[in-house]
Amino acid sequence: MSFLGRGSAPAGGINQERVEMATQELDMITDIFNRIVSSCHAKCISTRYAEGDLNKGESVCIDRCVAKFFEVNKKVGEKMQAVGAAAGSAGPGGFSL
Amino acid sequence: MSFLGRGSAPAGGINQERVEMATQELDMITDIFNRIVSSCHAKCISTRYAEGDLNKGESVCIDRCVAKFFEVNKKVGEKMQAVGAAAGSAGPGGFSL
Amino acid sequence: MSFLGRGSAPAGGINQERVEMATQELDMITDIFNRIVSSCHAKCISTRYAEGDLNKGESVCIDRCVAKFFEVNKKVGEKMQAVGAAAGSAGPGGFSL
Amino acid sequence: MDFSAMSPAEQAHMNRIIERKQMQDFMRMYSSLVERCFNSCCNDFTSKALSSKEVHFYPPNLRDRSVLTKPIAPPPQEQCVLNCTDKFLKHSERVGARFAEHNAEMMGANMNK
Amino acid sequence: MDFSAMSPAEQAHMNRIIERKQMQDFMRMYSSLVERCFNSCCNDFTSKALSSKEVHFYPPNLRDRSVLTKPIAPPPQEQCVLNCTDKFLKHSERVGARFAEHNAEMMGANMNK
Amino acid sequence: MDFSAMSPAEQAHMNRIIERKQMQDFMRMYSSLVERCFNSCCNDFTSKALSSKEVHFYPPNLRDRSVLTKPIAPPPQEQCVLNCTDKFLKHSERVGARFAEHNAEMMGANMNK
Repeated sequence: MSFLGRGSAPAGGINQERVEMATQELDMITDIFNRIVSSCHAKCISTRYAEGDLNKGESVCIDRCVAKFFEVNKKVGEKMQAVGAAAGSAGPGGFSL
Repeated sequence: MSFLGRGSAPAGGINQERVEMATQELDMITDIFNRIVSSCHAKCISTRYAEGDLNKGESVCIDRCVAKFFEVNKKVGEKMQAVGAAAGSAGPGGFSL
Repeated sequence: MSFLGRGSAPAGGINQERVEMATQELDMITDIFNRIVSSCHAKCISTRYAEGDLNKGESVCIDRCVAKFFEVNKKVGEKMQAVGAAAGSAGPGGFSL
Repeated sequence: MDFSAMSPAEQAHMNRIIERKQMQDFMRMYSSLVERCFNSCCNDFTSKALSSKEVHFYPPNLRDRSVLTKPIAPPPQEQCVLNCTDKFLKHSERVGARFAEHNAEMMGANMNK
Repeated sequence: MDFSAMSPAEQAHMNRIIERKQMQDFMRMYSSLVERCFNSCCNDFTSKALSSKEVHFYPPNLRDRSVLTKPIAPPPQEQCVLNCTDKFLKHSERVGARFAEHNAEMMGANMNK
Repeated sequence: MDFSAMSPAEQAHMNRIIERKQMQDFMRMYSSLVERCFNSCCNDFTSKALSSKEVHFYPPNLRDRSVLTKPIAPPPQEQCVLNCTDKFLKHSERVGARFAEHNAEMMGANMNK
């Protein structure tokens, strides 16, 4: 998941491309995190809200849920690399100048 | 859907407004595309995932679904123009300086 | 909800930080507004769409729904201040340089 | 929102930002509206013709001659989309009005502290 | 994330970006939390008073004198919102902890390749 | 989209913007795909082992010797994720093809006005 680490930065200035890539990686991680929070909330947390603490079942469920999400993330990534699904092929297309 | 084409660009420089409009049009198209993908997935694709290929029924459904979405898009656009629904009227308001 | 009003602006120039805060406040308000529109639509508007006007029941429901959303907004805000939930604690973490 | 503490240059800058955001918000609202009405009104993708429902709409009883004088109503699916759009705009407007009131109230409460 | 390959200037710049993003994320989290608890806890918009449920909350059995000494509990809808908020924050924190562990593990695995 | 009215400098600038957006869109598509397949395929978090379903997958009838020559299929949950990914990509591609057709048609219709 790391896009960094190619070439070293100039001593003083800012390599715009490098910063952009790091920002995109940050966005990606945040996006994934938010989706895990939301999915695992839907799967694990009872919406009766009889109390404010996580009970034992909910806590165990969250742990498994996060682990499983990472597994699925890995599987999907591998599958997509195998298919060679390029970014362009899945987009609306027609954006060439 | 085209916001471009008013006035010609200066030979060398960048007309910031023109670029901004093209970017917004791009965002709009991408947004619509993503909504079609998501809506037609919900309407056409069985979530049993017994196989990885689209079957005949799913393929036909997708074609109709996309066509229908464009129709609805057109209808909503016409209706909104008829109503004269301005951007401001639907917003939270109170943003005047 | 106001982040403004600390220090006065320089006569001519632009205080970048001040503008950024106002923009974030604007984003926040827009985000909340859109969520109210969506939640209250789900709770109050029948999706049969037999007519284009809001009927009496729907109108009353919308008014109560918006009022209730503001109440919940206030309660959640107070609770979060009480818990002292910092921004960082709920994020994916690991972003330190 | 209160921008009165801002310098004129800042206010002008904010105005441009607000304008751009309103355009974006409008577009997002528009496409979400299309999606919403599509999802509520269009459900049948198994029939042969795209608008098969339209056929059932034209009056089945030809003895009822009054239909000849009435303007022909749009097919139900289309009518659903029109009503959905109409209703959403009115809903959105009403929420906007209530929102502004509550927001003003809240601001007033903050001022008095 | 690993920013060690960056120059000090770049790191400083990234820090500003991260700060701004955290503010944005916090706000988005906040409004999504309000929406979530609103949707889970508030369902009755047909009754006359906004908090009609509150009435039923005060103990129906007046022979039970212990209620007089207990602190008065908030109405159920309000309690639901408080619990929902509380639970979401704890949920979010737990997910964050697990996320960090798995992420670190994944980074380690990538390093060893 | 038609960028022909733009100057070369503007076109170059747009190209950079488009490139960045495509990267962002790809990432959003990727994480939404993971979320989608996770939600469709993973439902059982109450069992002890994470992949308890795997056990049932290996053929229960050992008299059926053909299983020894067949490649061992992945466990059902994993297969579900693979099929889900596969299907989504094909779905997305097909929508993209239809979208481009309808879009071109719409553009043509606008031109003729």
